[in-house]
Parts: sequence; C-alpha cells; structure tokens
Amino acid sequence: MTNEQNKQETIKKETLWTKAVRKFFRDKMGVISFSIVCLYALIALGVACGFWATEWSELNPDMKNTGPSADFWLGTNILGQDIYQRAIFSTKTAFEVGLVVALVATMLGAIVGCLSGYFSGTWIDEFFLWIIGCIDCIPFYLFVAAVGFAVNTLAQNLNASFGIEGFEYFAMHIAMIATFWTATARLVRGEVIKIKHLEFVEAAHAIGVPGPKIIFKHILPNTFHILLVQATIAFVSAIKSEVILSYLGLGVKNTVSWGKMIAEATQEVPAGIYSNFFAASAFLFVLVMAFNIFADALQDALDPKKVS
Amino acid sequence: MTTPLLSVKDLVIEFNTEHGLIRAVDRISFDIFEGETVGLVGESGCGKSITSLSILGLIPSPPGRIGAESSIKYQGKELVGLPEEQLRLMRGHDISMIFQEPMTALNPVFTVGNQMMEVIMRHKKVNKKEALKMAVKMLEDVGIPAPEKRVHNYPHQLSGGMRQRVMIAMALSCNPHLLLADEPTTALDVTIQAQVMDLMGDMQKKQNMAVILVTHDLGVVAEFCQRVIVMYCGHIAEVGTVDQIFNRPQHPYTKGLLASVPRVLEEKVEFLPTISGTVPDLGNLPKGCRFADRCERATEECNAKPPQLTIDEKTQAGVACYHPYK
Amino acid sequence: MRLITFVGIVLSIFLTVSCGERKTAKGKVYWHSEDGAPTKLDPIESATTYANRITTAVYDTLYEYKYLKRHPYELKPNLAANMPEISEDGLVYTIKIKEGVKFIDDACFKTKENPKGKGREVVAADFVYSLKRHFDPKNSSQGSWLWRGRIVGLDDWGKAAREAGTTDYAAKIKGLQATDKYTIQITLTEPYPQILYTFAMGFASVVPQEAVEKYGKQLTTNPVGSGPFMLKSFNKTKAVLVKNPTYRKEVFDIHYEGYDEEKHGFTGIKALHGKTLPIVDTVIISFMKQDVARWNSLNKGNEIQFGTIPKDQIDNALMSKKPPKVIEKLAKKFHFDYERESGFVFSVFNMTDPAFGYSDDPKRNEMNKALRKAIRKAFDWQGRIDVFYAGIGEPFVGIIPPGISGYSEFPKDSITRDVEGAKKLLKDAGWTAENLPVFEYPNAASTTATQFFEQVRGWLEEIGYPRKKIKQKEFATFGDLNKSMKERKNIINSYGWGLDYPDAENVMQLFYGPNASPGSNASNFDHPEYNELFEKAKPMPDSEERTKLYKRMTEILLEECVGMFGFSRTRLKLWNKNTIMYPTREILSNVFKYVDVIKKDKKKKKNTKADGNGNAGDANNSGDAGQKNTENKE
Amino acid sequence: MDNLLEVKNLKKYFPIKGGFFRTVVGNVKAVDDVSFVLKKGKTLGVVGESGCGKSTLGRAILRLHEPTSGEVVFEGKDITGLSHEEMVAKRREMQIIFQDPFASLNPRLTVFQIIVEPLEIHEIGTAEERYEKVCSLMDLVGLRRQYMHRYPHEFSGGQRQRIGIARALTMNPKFIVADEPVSALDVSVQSQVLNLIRKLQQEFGISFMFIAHDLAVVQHICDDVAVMYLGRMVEKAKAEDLYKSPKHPYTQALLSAIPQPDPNRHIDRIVLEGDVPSPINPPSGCPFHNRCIHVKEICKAVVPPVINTGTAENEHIVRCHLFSEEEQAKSKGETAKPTAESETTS
Amino acid sequence: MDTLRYTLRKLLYSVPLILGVTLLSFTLMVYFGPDMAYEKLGKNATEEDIEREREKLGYNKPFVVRYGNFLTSVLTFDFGESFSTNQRVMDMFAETIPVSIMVALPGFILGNLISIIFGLWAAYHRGQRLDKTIMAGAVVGMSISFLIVVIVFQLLLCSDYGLNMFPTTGWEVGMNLEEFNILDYFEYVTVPAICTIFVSVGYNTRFYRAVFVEELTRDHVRTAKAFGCGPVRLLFKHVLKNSLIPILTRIILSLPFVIIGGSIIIESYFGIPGVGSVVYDAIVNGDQPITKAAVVCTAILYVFFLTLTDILYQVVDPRISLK
Repeated sequence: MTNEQNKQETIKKETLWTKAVRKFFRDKMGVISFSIVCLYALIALGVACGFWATEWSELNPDMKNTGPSADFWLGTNILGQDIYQRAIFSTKTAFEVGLVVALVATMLGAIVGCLSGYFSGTWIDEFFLWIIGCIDCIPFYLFVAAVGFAVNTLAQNLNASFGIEGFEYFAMHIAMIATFWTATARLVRGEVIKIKHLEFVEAAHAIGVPGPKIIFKHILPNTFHILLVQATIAFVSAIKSEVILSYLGLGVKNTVSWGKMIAEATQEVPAGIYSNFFAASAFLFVLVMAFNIFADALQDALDPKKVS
Repeated sequence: MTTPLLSVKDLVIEFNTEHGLIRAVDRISFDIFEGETVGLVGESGCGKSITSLSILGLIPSPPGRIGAESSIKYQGKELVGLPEEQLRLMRGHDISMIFQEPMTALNPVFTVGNQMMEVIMRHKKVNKKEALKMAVKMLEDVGIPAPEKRVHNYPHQLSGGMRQRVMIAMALSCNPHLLLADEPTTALDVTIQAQVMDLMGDMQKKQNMAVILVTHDLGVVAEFCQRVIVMYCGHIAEVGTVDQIFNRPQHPYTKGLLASVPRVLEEKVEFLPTISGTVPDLGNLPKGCRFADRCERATEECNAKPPQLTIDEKTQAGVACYHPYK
Repeated sequence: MRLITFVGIVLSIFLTVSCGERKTAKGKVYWHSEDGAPTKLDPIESATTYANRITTAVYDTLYEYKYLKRHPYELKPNLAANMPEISEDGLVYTIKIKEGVKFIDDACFKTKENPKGKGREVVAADFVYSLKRHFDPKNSSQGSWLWRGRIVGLDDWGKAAREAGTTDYAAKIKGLQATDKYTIQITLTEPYPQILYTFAMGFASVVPQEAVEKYGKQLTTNPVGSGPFMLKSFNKTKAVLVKNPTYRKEVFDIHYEGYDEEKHGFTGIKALHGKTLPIVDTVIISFMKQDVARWNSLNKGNEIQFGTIPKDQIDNALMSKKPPKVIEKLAKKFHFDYERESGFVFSVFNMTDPAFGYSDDPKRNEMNKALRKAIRKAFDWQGRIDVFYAGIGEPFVGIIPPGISGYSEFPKDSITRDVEGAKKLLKDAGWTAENLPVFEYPNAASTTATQFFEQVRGWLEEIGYPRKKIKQKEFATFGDLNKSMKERKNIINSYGWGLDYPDAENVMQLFYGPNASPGSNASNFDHPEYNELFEKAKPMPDSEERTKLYKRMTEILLEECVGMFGFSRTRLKLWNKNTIMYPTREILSNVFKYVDVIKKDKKKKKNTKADGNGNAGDANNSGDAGQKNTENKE
Repeated sequence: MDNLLEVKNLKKYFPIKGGFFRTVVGNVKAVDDVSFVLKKGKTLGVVGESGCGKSTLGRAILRLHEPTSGEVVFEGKDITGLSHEEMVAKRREMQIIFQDPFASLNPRLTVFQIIVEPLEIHEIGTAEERYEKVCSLMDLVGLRRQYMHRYPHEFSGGQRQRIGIARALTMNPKFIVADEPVSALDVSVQSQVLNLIRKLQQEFGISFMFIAHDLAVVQHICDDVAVMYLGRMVEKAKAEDLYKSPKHPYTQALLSAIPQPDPNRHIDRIVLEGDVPSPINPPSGCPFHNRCIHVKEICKAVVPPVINTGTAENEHIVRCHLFSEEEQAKSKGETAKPTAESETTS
Repeated sequence: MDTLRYTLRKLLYSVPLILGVTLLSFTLMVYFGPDMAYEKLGKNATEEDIEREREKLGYNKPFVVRYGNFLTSVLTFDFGESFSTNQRVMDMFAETIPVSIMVALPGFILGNLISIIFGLWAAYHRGQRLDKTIMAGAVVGMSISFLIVVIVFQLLLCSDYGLNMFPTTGWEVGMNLEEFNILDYFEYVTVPAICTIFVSVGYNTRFYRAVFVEELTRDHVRTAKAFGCGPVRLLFKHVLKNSLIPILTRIILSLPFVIIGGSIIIESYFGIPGVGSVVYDAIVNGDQPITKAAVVCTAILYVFFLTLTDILYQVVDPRISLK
C-alpha cells in the first residue's frame, strides 16, 4: 500500500474549481476576453463611484452634433453632450442591468429547477413545469412588454398606497428576469434529474440526510457549472435585449444606455451623423463579444466531461 | 506462418490533453498471422483498445495522432499515412471491427438491415435487392431466428445478445481477413457471453480469418485465443501462446494478474493474492519499467531504463522484463 | 457546382427585382405619406389629423376651407349649397344642402327595390343623424365636446337615451332639425360663432344610417360617404383611396380658392384651373412613423411623392434657414414649401400639484410661483428650437400664436432665458438644493422625448437644481401619458395643441377652469377673473373688443406663470415635381381632390430615374421652380 | 437471536403507467417473493444477470426503494413499518456500498466531508471526535490521512471505493449491502478491495449482503450464495454446496458459462438458448422455463415452490419443479437427478 | 389510431397550460394593463363620459368577473373588435398573419438551413481551423445587436446612400393568388430576410454544431467509420438524422412565435403590416381583444406544435413511442 500512497503525493492538490481556473487560464482567447470584461467592470465601477463620466448629462448648446475633437473624444450629440462620456457612463448601466438580471434570473432558475427536478414526477414538478410552460408560450417581446407595463401599474399602486418610490425603475429588469429564468430552470431541472439518480445521492439517503439538505448541499452545488454559464448568457442577453427594448420605449429610465444611444442613432445615421451609432455599437459589441467568448471559455473550463 | 497478415512496428499513439502530450501507446510491435486468434489483454487504460482502433485509422484526431515512425502493414501494405479514401475501402472489407457496446455501436434510427446493406453495397457491387438477400443470409448465419423479419427491426427492438450477433454479421458480411473484436462480450451477461463467443469461434473457422480479441477478461482469452499479448501501461509486457502465458507466465505483471483473478471451483482461500498499488498515470510515467514500483522483483536497473521486448521469431513469444520468472 | 448555380439564381433574381417594372395602379396615382397612422375612420372617432384627412376625403362635410386661402382661412360651402342664413340673435342657423348628391354604391343600400345597392341621395336628415351619433351613449365620441351644451335639446336627447338604455334616432330635437329634404335648421343655446368651423371638421361628416346599421363598429373600415374618394383598403401602414365615380360635378376654380400667382405660382396649380375634381384616380397614403424611412422613400423618387424634412436631415437639406431654402440637389428634384403650423407647442404646470402649483399655504403659494418663474427663466426657447425644430422660427409671447385673430404683442421677458435671474428668484423665495421638490418630467417613451428631457435637465442643473431631483417619468405610450395627465398626476405637461378651427377661442379655452382635466385644460388652471372674462368673450365673434379681453386673460396667464409658451413649428414640405398640389396639414383636410400627377412616360422612365429629376422636362414646371427660388431670395 | 436479518416474501413492483389517463397498467416485478435469513457476521452473496433484481433487492431491504409488500425483520423488528424518523435512526446500523466509484461520491465534497457527513447528520461526537473518527476510518480502509481534504476525482477507482467503504463504516453498522462493489474495478485492484472487505468482515463481524454478477468473486467472500433470476431467488445454499453441486438448471448453466483463466480446463459448457426475458412481461410459471433444457409442462403453468433439498441446518433451497418431483420420487425410492453433465447444447 | 389517441390526450393535457397562459396574460395585460378610457374619448372629455367609458370597457368589475368574461371569449373564440381600431380581431389577424409569415419564413428557413450546413461542416472539422473560423464568425454574429443589423442593412440596401436596390418600407405584395407576384415578393422580403438570417445564423450555428459534435462522438458514428463510410454520407445520413430531435424541437417550437409574434423590429422598421406590430401596439395600448386573441392563438399553436413535435419524434427516432 505504501507504493500507492507515494504515488498519490505526486499529484498536485486541486479542487474542481482550481482545476477549472487553471484550465481557463490556459485558453488565450478566454483570458483576453476576460480581461476585457474586467476592464469594462472597472470602468463601470469607476462610474458608479463617480470617478469619471460625471458630465455625461451636461449640455453644450454650441457644440451640436460635432465630430471627434480634443474636448469631445467621440464628438457630441444633438444636445451637445459628450458622447464619449455617455458611452462610458452607459457601461455602468449595462452592468447594472446585466448583473441584476443575470443574478436574480439565475438564482430563481436554480431554485425552481432544483425543486422541480428533485421532485420530478410529483405535483410540485408539474406545477413548476406548468408555470414555465405558460411563460414560454408567450412571445418574448410581448411578454416583456406586458410585464413591464404590469410592473409600472404596480409601481404606481405601490407609490399611491404605500409611498414606495422608484419601483418602476426596475420594470425592465423584472420583465427580463421573468422571461430569462425559465431557460435556466429547465436546464437545471434536467441536470438535477440526472444527478438525482447518481449513487452519491442515494448514499446521502442511505445515511439519512434530510431532503432539503440533499437538494442544497449535494445536488445544487453540482449544477454550479451550468448556473455560471447560464448567468453569463443571461448577462449578455440582458444587455442585448436592452437595446431592443430601448428602441421600443421599454428601456432603462432616467439614465443613458447604449440602447438609448443606438435608438437615437436610428434617426441620425441616415442623416450622416454616426457618432452615437459608432460609439454605442462599438462599446456594446466589444463587451458582448468579450462576454460571449468568456462564456465559451468558461463553459469549456467547467465542462464536467472534460474536467474528470 | 511466414509472412504476417498484419505487422505492427513501433506503434506510437499520442494524445494531446490538458496535461500535455501523453503517449497512450509507446513503441509496440507485434505480428498477426492468417487465421489465428490473438488476445490483446490488459487493464483499463493500458492502450489495448486504442491499438486496435489505430489499425483502421480510427483514432479521433485531434486530439490523438499516430507517431511518425509507426508502421502498420497489412498484407505488406503500409496503412499509416494511407489516404483516407483508400483506408475507407479497406474498412469493413479487408479488416472489420466489432465493438463493446452493441446498443450504442449500431445507429438507433436505421434498421439493422439498412445498416448492413449500406456496408455490403459499399464494398460489393450489388444492388439493393441482392444486398438485402445477403444481409438476411448473414443474419441467418449468425443464428438469428426469422432473419427476414429481424432485418427490418431497429436495434432497440433486439436484445443485447442479438445486437451483438447483428454486429458480427455486419462485420463479417464482406468476408474480412482480419477481425478486430474490441471487448465484444464485456457488456453482455455471462450466459449470453458464452453464446457470442461460441458464435465467433464458429464464424472464424468458417471464414478462416484472423481475430484480434481485445479484452480484459483473462478467462475469455484462455478459452478462445491461441496467442496472447499482455499490455501494461502502453507497453507490451509479454507475448506468448495461451499455454505459455497461463501456465508459465514470465513477466511479474502477468503472473500477478493471473494470481489475483478469483476463480471458481478451487479451494477457498482466505485472501486473494494482489498486485499492490495502482496503474501509473499516463501523464506521469516512471522513467524505467512502468511496472517497477508495483513489482516485487524490481531492482535499480528496472527503475533506470525500460526493458525491451524481444520476440523470438520462431515461437513468436517474448517478455519485456529484466528479471522474468523462468 | 450546385452551390454556384444556386448563387447564380439568387443573383439573377436580385437583378430582375432591381430592374423590374413597378406594378402600377390604374390611371393617375398620387402617393402620399404621413408621419403617423390613424386608428379609426369612423367620423365620430376621427380625432387625429391622419384620420381626419381620410374621413373628409370619403365623407362630405357641410363646409370646407378654400384650398389656397390663408390667414384668415375662409370657409366655402361643400355639401351645403351656400353659406347659412343666420338669425339676428345669432342663434338659429338655416342651411340648405346641395340637391342630387349621392352616397357611393354600397351593400348597405341593398333592398328588394335596389338589389345592386345603388347609393341613395344625401338628405338633410342624414346630417341630423350624423350629429346625433356623437351623443348616442353607445358610441364613444371624440368630438361631442364641440357641440356639448350648444345645441338646444341635443344633450337632453343623449341623456334620455342613456337613461332609457335605448337610443331613439327618430326623436325630434328642437335645436337640430331637417325642416325639409334639403334644409337643416339648427338652434343654439347661446351665440356660438365658431359653429360653422365645426361643420368643416371630419367629426361633422355626413354618414348614412343604413351604413351604421349594417356595419356597426366595422364602419371604420367600410366607410360609406359621398366624398370625392372611396376607401379601397386600410391597414396600419397604408390606406388606398380611389376616385368616387358617382361624385358630384365639382370644378376647380383657382381664383375662387384664393390663387395668388406670387405664392402659388411655382406649384403649377394654374394648369389645373377648370379641371373636374378629383383629378387623380388613386391616392395611396403610407403611414410611416420612422423619419428615416420616410426620407429614404421620398428620395428614391419612385416611391412616396410627398414628405417632410426630418429634423436630423435639416442641416443637410437646407442651405439657409431664414427663410428656409433647400439645397440645389433637392430643389432640382422637389418642390419645396414651408408653413407655420396652426397651433403651437407649450408646457404648462399642473396647478393642482401642491409642489409646483397652487398651495393653500399663502407663503408656499408665493414660493411655488417663484419656482415656476425660475423654471420659466431657465427654459431656453432658442436652445429648444435649435435642437428640435432645426432653428427655424421664433417663439412668441402669450398663448395666441401670431397670425390668428386675437393675437397681441407682449414684452419678451417670459421667453427670455435668464439663468442668473432664475437663481436669484429661487434664492429670494427661500429655495435651496435641499428643499426643492422633485421635478418629474413626464413624457411618452421615444428617443426625442428623452432628448427633450435631457435638455430640460441640463437647463435646470444650470440654475442649481440637483441632478438627482430631476427625473424622467417615462410612459410607454402616449395613451399612458395622456391618462396620467388627465388624472392630474403630472407636475408639468408639455405638448402640442393643434387648432381645431382658426379661432383664438380654441386656444383660450385651454385655461378655462371648468375645462380642467379630464377636459382640455391640462394645467387645471382655475382663476376666477380669467373664467369670468372667458365666459364674457365666448359668444363674441372675432373683434377688437374680444382681442382686448383676450389680452387681459393672457396677462393673467403670464403673471401666474402657468407655463412656458409658446412656439409654432414650421413644417418643411417637399413634393416630387411630377405632383401638382399645394400641400398643407393645417386646418384644411380634404385636399387630395385637388392633387394632380403628371403621368410618367413609360419609355422615358429610365432616364428620369437616372437623372433623379421626376419630370423636369415638363416646361410647365421647371419655370415655376425658378420663380419660387426668386421669391425666397426676396 | 442468531438471525440479524430476516426477509420474508419481499416484493418490489414498479408500476407501468399507460392508457389514456396514465393509469397503472402493469408492473415490473423487480423483486418477487424473496425470502431469506442472514445470520450475524455472515455474508450472503446474491448473484444474477443484469436486470434480475438483485440491486433492487438490496435497496428494498434498506428501504431506499420502498418495498411493495413483505417484511424485513432487522434484529427482530420489522423495519418496513417504521416511520421516516425511526428509519433515519435505523440507517446507522444498515449501510450500503455502491458499484460505481465515480458516481457514488459527491464530486463537490472533500473526502473528509464525505466521511464525516453521517456523523453530522446523526449529531454524533464533537468536532474533534469526528476528526479522530475520520482519521481512524481512513487508516482502516488504507487511505492516508493527508488526503483528507482532497476531492474524489483526485483518486483512482480503487481508492474511491475505499472512501465509499469508509463512509459506510462511519456509523459502525451491523449490516452492509455491498452492491457490486468490485464490478467496475480492474482485476488487480478488484482483489485488493475484496481483501479489504474480507478483513472488515472478520474484524468487526459485520454482516454483508454482497451483490455481484460474477460467481467467482462471490465465492471468495460469501458464506451463503443466492442465485436470482427475473426477480426470484431460484437457489440458495452454503457457498461450498452451491458451487460443488448446483441444483437449479440455471445455476448450473451460469456456473459452466464463466470462462476460466485456465487453458487446461476443458469442460462442456451448457450454453443457454435465447435471452433473459423482460421483467415487464415475464414468462408464466417458472420464469426460466423458456430457456431451460429440462423444461416440462408443469413448468410453464405453475410457479415452482420453495424446496429445501438440504438439511434443516444446512439449507439448500431450490425453486424448481424437478426437485418437487424428485422428492416425490425419493419417497417412492427412485432416483432421477439431473446433472450438469447430462446434456450439452451448442 | 395511436397517434390520434395520443394527440387527443396531449390536447386534453394542454387545457391547464392554456388556462395558465390566459390567467397569466389576463393578469399582466388586462388587469394590470393600460387603461384605454381616456384615449378613447379624446381631448375634451368629461368625468362622466370617462366613468361611462370605463364601465363600457369593463374596468370597474372585480377580477374574477373580468377573468370570467375573458375566459368566455376565449372558449367561444369570440374576440370581438379591437378597442382602438374597431376592426374585428379575427379580420385583422387574417389580414396580418399571412404577411408576417411571408416576411419571417424565408429568413427563418434559410437561416436554419445555412446554420445546419455550417454546423455540420464545423462539427466535422472540430478543433481545426475551419471550425474555429466558423465559430468565431458565429460569435461575431451573435454579438451584434439586431437593431444595428437592421439599421445597417436598410442603409446599405434600401437607401440612396447605399445600393438602393430594394424598397425602404412597405409591403406591396398581393396577398391572394391573382394578385400575388413573385417579383414583388422578392423585392419586399429580401432585406428583412437578410437581416433575420444575419442575426439567427450565429446562434443557430453554435447550437447545431454542439448537437452535431455530440452526435459525432457517439459509438455508432465510429462504427459507420469502421465500415468505411465517407464524410458526406456520415454527416447527412448518420449524424443529421440522429440529431434531428433537438433540431426539430428548436425549429418547430419557434414556429408559433414566427407566426403570431412576427418580428416587431423588422415590421416596425420596414413598415410591414404584420401581426407582430399589431400585437405589440395592442399590448402597449391596452387593446385587450387583440392581446387576448394573440395570446390564446400562440398558446394553442404552441400546444399544437408541441404535439406535432412529439409525433415527429416518433417518425424520426424509432425508439420513441407515444407513451
């Protein structure tokens, strides 16, 4: 037996996560895209802390629709606002939208998916599947629009009856969450059903581990790789959907976003004014692209088939 | 027994993994002669299946590849580096293969007849009708009852044993000279395994082909093969006739392996003899003999340099060990 | 190989498409464009300009405006045989209608005697019926307010129907009667000099009862009228009108319509004198909300023939702004004209809002007034005009736009930006960054609306309003915004008011207390003196005396600082040179009948398309275009 | 109280749903009417081909699958009627070891977490005591303590199986179901694990129910061996008896079919015709009748009774009509005993 | 017969789903939806008028009663007239749905076909440069916003600034057999189709590639190779047919949305009178009859296609039985 143990010592100690991280960092494209995402995050953080892009709303009536210059790196818009600052500021908006939507939608999806999968074949599963089915039945933009409105109405009621303000600010977030969680829930459900039949879950039953603990200690952590990837997908979808929703008039409020800038650009581009369009679509494109590649690399790194 | 049907020389198979390049098979050589049955045995991960796949050029690439100096000669024709189109003509025609898991090895969405006819029509210039006739004949040969009905069945409608019979029928439908059987009975129950092994023996005699039987089951080898190649960790440990290997094993690994197999109808022993330790990781191989750190007879020499396998031309036997049992 | 063939096929299809002949409708086709779409074409609900334009084209109104006469606009009889006889006290109107006017042939007229559904004659009772429809409780009329409380017995008739649960159209109404087949007699409760204007609106279109009974709510897509056109198809993106073959003989007399060689000469309308209306066979109206799409389509030359210059294109399209003049390239392709809207844009505070409007606490009341004034001082009309209205036009003081009778001059301080003054006002009144109320700027979600907001935010920030206290209250649709406004939930309302008829009364009623939300008084301004003066001026026709009253009323509005007003936008119109017309969107609506199109010579088509110059070859047109240019220089 | 475990007429049916309203239209009789007794400290081997219900039997005894009917008497108490809480407590004494060394360990938990979990669930001991317990268990199964905080995927198959065994031993159980613990392992490792189980058995006197498909493996571990076919136990006897004189035709065939790593041995093999029928629709009467070379009319209609051909002390139970006749024959003084070498088919 | 029984059962099971969808959409779109009363009465309404209008629109009734009415109209399939245009909802749908289908379908079909070919191609060359190029292209395609694509293509193909080959907006295509002209159709459908293809190919290719890669690792593919099967036959016979289930699921289950959902962006940007923008407007305006009809129709179509996929599964994969 000593031989075997000697052998064992030569293997480096690593968890699944460190292994995934190590694997991830070997992926050149993944690392580049990850650093881009980090850079964006840093920019967003700086905006949130008020370090830069503080003058995004300032008007310069004499500098209407100018091109790039020393003062305005990416030119100005029709109100003479600095497009560069607006694009930078929008980074914060994008992260706000992306993070809120990705986190909540993934969490909701994880919990529902887990319960549904664990209780597959019972009425609990049927119930959750029913809800998911109902939501999936309604076309995406229509559902988002409907939820957005309902939340607005609700926000007004809340404001009127309880004096809660600012709820309507999250109308779009809630609308997106309401549609995004189902995909995660379905995936997690499938995975949980698969895991549920693995012997280690049976082993947990055999030593008398109670149900909730089995779900959240034994099963849920084994879906983390899916959740992480789903969260990144939700993040990207949220940012991209925001553009369309802004165009439709359901976007973020009281702030500027790439979506709003592109919506503005829809009128300007044919007039030969491209500043808004280029700035916003470039910022958006680079982030979404980086995030997509990052998500891919992450998926590769976390793929349990490849890990073991 | 002069010119071998298949001659493998210095076969190297490498895989590009996240741990870097690993050699799953490292410079192995062996010959297969017409009509003989050779067992290729070893524990999981020793490279036996990969070796059989490499003969048909089926190593998934990337990540796998066959080393540059390797040579696989079939009837004197070099297969390594042969264009894909030419290899394709040989697959299923000159050299056939059957796989471990008959459930997944057959395409689930086509009838067995369809799949068999595809093979027959590809390699023999016959029309659909004739191909069907040949397929039915083949199924009859492998002992499938009511073959003209079964030919229209989908794989999932057949039992495991039946599927393996279909697989064999398909493999033999073009009268190959060499059959590669990759763990053909591992997924089957013992009673079915017996049926299938018997069938294979019959078919081999009928068609006079050579069979390479890849398996980890020493019992199957002992009953079915004439010659045995024992592999360990990408190397060939020992080659010899069944009699030599089972009655007078020379390599400590072969000996240990044979000892640790539980057997029926012997006096009950308290504890089984074992080989201590585990198979080394392919990414982290010892410098010398790969069995050295599990071997009771290991010396400094063993740890320094791997022993070479020398095969006696006449007996086609040999052992790769500095301190073989005599 | 197959791939190449496939690509070849696809390419050849593209080529044929791009070179292919456009399928043309029969006869002369005029292709019009609008920047919005109507929803309903039932006259009682045709509240928008877009709807009005179509309803007046397919239905008849008693009166309409002369095609070319402006400032003042002038009415002329349409279905009416002549101008009405009005009693001494101005209460009784007697109107004769033309004899022999027929409704279009329609299935609704089908009877045993009339199996083909030939259109019957239009009679006086039809008008009475059509007006009654507005007061039928089953209907949701958008125009009933025009006659509410004005015509003797009409309101009571509606009330009775409401109480009874059924509507009795046969019931006689004292103030609204058909005294014989062709005579209508209307009795008013009090003098209402503007009533004739209302009879020129689409709301007063003459609808046959048979059609309403047959189609019910579907009347909207099955209009049965006696107007110059018939509706062929209608959806969200397009309406197609075709010539009414049974339309009464109407001849275009340009001099009667107010032709002025200097003003209208460039259009080539002169050539149309004496032609029978309507001139074109088909009118296609494309509803294109996207400025870009409209602009692209117009510029292609072979699509829409009329369009406006979108705000983003103005800098590219105009070579000068005062007066507006288009660049050479466009002038070659298009006729150009501009027109001040008969209406204006303005912002009013919600005076019932305790934070900005009236307060019971007199001190706070004063503070709020100062706050309103400070906001007014922060308001940069020139900035707004520069950004959103292409810098064309001037703001005016007061509420009555220049050019409308009743207009008077005022000092300019209410439209002058004064940041320092605003800051001082705030400081003096005791406002600080901490105690300033949250300023919620409501608008309907759109890019432009957001830009409006951002501009306002910029101004307010300059006078020391903290950015966090300036919020956008975005409504997804105009309907939502409207609801919020009607429920008095907004603190400020910015919108445009288009005049229903060319009379200042239509403007002054905007601040009349009893008209407060959900009425048209969005400011909910309720000032005893103002109300009193308004009531006094109400029955008066346009006169010096009335103007005086209106001036005083305007002074009250300015002093109380009800809002920021006002500005009338200038519309920049382009139309293809193959189209002869004098397009307008103001007040007039039934104008398609005067449009003529020079039919394209099919053989020449390629050439004309190539040089991008509709029908420049036409001698009649090219000369006139030059004339217009000279006029602009003067 | 010699008997640790008594299983009486245990049945486990899995319902098949079908029809318009998804009602139960049939049953998969995974375990059908199985009875046996396991004495303290003894090991029972359960052998059979895939799908014969041997794994289900093990799980039904532990109530991991709720049995359909029958009794499981553990230390004199029927556990099938126990409430959920009582069963959790019972689980301390009854444990299971699984076949798949990859799937049976949670990949997100360290070895320590895996082994200590039962102690946490049953709230046994302080943190230190638990740590000590884990250390001693790891020593016991031959894992170095240093590896305590590693994850399962860092171990080889044999080592993982040791972890699984350690987890099963944590609560000092009296009875362990070992569900094909060595089937997925290579020969050289298989013998190591087998020896470990044997050692534990001897050291702690734990009773095992050892499930396997390989008769040779079972022989090394077990005192008694039971053979299952299509949910039924067709033969059960002391290991030596069963291997030396198998009575049921199926057992005979099974034994003869095992290839032996011995080229010198040449026995005539009984090769069975056909495949194992589906448990959804098993043959009537004796489930083995359609493959049996001794089949008689009665086999097709009547389920064979449980017959003890051995002594009361040294039971040799067979469920085959051949032996009911034999008994009758015996009483008449005749001998007609089927033997393995009677007939061969090829 | 089995199929029929199965379909019936499936439809029976879908009743709760349809109930759920109606409840959800009622709550969101009607109960909490926009209030039309003000808009319907124009600029100078009185309080009394509005109260009456609200009564007429049914806003004052309790939740249960309103939901009951909603359900009744769903069951009787009587959706009445649009609040905002007074047109019969079914007439509007009959007019707009064919347009939406005609606009969306070519892009949808071509997009999927192209993606499948790319997917097969990339999967076969997995890990090689070709694969990487295709996948990089897919990621780029996925990263561009739909709106940007539409703007750019309209600018490039339909405007004076670009090639000016196609009409900017509108839909001048005869919608019945006599008036239909294939050239008109190509003229109006090309640019929307290109936009749809451009945005969908990225996502679809990735999806299909993943499916094909999974299938290519299966044992039966190795078997086929071991018996001398060539790449084309391998991909199109063995891989494609075996992976039809996820492909069919993806394609068929998005059909209801293609039919009823249309594409709001395409329709509004290209001024196409399709059902997408009608429904969208209805939701934002609170035009209940239309939202009601749209949701119910999608739900029914969804259930229909769900059933259809299950039946098709059986055709595609003999292992699946309708049980």
